[in-house]
Amino acid sequence: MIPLSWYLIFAAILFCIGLYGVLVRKNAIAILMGIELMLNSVNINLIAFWRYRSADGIAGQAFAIIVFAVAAAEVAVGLALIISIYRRRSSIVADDMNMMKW
Amino acid sequence: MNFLTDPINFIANWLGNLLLSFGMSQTLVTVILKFIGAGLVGTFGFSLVIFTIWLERKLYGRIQDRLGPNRVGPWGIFQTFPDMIKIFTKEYITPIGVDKIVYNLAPILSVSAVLLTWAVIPFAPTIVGTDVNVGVLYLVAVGSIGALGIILAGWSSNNKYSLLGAFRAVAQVVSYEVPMVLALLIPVLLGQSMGVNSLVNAQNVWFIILSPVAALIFFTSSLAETGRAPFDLLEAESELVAGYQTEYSGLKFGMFYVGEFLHAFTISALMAALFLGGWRGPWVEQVPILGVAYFFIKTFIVYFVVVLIRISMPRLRIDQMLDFNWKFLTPLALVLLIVTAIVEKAFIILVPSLQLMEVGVPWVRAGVHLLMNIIVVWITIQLLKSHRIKAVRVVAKPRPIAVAPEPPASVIS
Amino acid sequence: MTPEQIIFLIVAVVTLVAGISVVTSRNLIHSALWLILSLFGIAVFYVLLDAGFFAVIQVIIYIGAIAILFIFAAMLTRRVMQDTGPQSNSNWWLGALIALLLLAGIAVVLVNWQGFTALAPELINPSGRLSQLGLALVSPDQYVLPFELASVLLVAAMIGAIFVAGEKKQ
Amino acid sequence: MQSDWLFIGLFLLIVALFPGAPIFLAGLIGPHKSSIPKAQTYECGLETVGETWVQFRVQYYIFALTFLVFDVELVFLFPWAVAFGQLSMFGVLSGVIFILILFAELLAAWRKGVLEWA
Repeated sequence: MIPLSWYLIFAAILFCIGLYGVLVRKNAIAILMGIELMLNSVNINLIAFWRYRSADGIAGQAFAIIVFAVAAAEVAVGLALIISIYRRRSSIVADDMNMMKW
Repeated sequence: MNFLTDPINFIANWLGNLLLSFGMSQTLVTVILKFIGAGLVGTFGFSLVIFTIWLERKLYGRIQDRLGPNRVGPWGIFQTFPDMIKIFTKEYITPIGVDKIVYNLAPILSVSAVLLTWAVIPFAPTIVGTDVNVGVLYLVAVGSIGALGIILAGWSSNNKYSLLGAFRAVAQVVSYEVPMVLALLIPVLLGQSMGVNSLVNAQNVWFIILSPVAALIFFTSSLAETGRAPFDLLEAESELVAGYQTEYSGLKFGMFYVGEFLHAFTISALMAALFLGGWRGPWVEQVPILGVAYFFIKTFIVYFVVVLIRISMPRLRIDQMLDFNWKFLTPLALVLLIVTAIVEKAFIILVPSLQLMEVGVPWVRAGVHLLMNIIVVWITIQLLKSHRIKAVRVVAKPRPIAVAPEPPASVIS
Repeated sequence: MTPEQIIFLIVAVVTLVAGISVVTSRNLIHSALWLILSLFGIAVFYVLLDAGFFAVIQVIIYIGAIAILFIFAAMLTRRVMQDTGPQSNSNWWLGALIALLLLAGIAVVLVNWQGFTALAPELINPSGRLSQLGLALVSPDQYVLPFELASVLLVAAMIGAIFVAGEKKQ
Repeated sequence: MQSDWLFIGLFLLIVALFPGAPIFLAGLIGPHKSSIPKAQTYECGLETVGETWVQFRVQYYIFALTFLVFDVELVFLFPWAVAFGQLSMFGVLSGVIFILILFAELLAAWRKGVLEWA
């Protein structure tokens, strides 16, 4: 049997890897990939807590489904924004996206 | 359980008991049995290709008034073996600039994605790889892995034609997945289960009778997923050389070929299992092994239709293909899903008050569903007719084809 | 070590290595491929957690749709196959430090929690799970509102994304 | 339940081996006579010009996007369909409303001209 702690630690490490990607990568698409990793680690936590804490309920699964929907919406809009910015500025380096500074 | 009626489970039981008597643990025995079962299903699926390639070439030949393969063995039935040996000894040509790992991974992925489907196909009531309770969604998931194989092949080849072909292929495969999933929802709704074997069990009346439109939508869209004629514009020779497989040679190319043929057979098997009642037929309860025969008869009938369509249809253009999907199949499938849901619910409410005989209930249900399907089809045809007249008018507008250029004004004056 | 634990450890290592490759790989397409491997590992975890439905929708949504969207976007925004130059900020060590500190913080909080090493209870009626989820998603006193709102959200996202990404017609 | 997935896991290994092993073996058996002209990118005899990674139409992305949204919503309908026999009238209707939203989405995309290829 696998204790709950294994899943939680795994999800924490994955979340931190994703966070590192978000903070460090220059490319905007790579930043979105980091966000995907973070969302997935959250989902693992949701399902793991459902399984270990309230296996007769359904709340954890319903939450996870909503996270799936939000992740899909986020990716769709995020990538569309990146493509649109690329078309105007020919760059997807996040540091260059400073139009709002002035 | 007896050897003659159900040999596979008989052998499995015997082997399991034998291994247990050797002192192995129950878990290990389960793993070994599952492993053997998986190996058998895989081998079976993979070796089916050898036969279907011959069959398809023969049919292709006969319909084009040729003989087809006829040298090796009776009716050329062993023709595939020399072909296999030949392609096995070919050289791999790896072009400059390919992404090595991805390039080699792609053909493996595209074959395994198709083979994976066979894990949930029920051959007989008791002979099934695994009846996992999300079987139908598993089929969809496996299909999306196939799309991944195509895009990897196109990207890693470092060739413009490959990449363009892969882009087209993914746009096609991905678009047609929408009506396919919608059509799959209808058997799930009618059978109220997602396991493929449970769905076959639920088909007292075949689902093709309950919902012929869903069956047709599923058939068309899964045909498009295989990427064969008339939907073969991902490898349109006249435009894209060979599409995503341009830079592949030797057995790596052969694997794409195997994947395509196997895919065509696999969708026939799925069609038989989900809509044509799978292993259902007379006396199956007493002799489960008969189910295998029924299943394969149905599968081969569907496969024959698949091959006929491939032989007789011209290729679609990409805009036609996408229009057909998004403006015809998807709305139709959505409407059909709503209609089916409402009819089914109404039937569930009304059944107790109808006071039918126990035997009659499934047939009345089928009749009501069939009637609604026919109404949907009729409305669709009416809509299409009015649309077609508009389209004809647009096309028929007189257009100047070759008008002589007017002389410049200066010349006249 | 039970077989389950061995499977868990192997998959965890593969997933984490893939995750690290996602955030460090130079080539954006390679990043996307590592992301696919990592997401597949997570699908295996869902199976280990008795949530087969989530395992398949993980493959369908993430690998079949989102990863392909990533690959398309990467191809639409790049003209060369290889990226030159560093792919990370100059102060990447700061990011790494923040991530490590966060990990340490989470670990401290988790270790002090008493439910940390709980084992999974027996699952009652595992096959009825799916219809229970279906009932919960559309029953008025449970999740019908989030369910419909998720649909509306996706519609809004799609129309917005199309508006943003689409080429303006002259 | 878990043993079903065990089968699929084992099947995954076998299924990767089936095409993988012959490809590997054929690589050992086949000849290795590579030369630079042979390994050129194939473009019907012409030499390649420029980068492989040409600019693509954004339309491909938009189709993939439409697919993603539809796919996510359709997947949510599967639990609803499995539970169909036990649903109340309200449950059935909220599922139907969900499908109608999907339909409206398709019409919106159609009206916006997203579904045109040209």
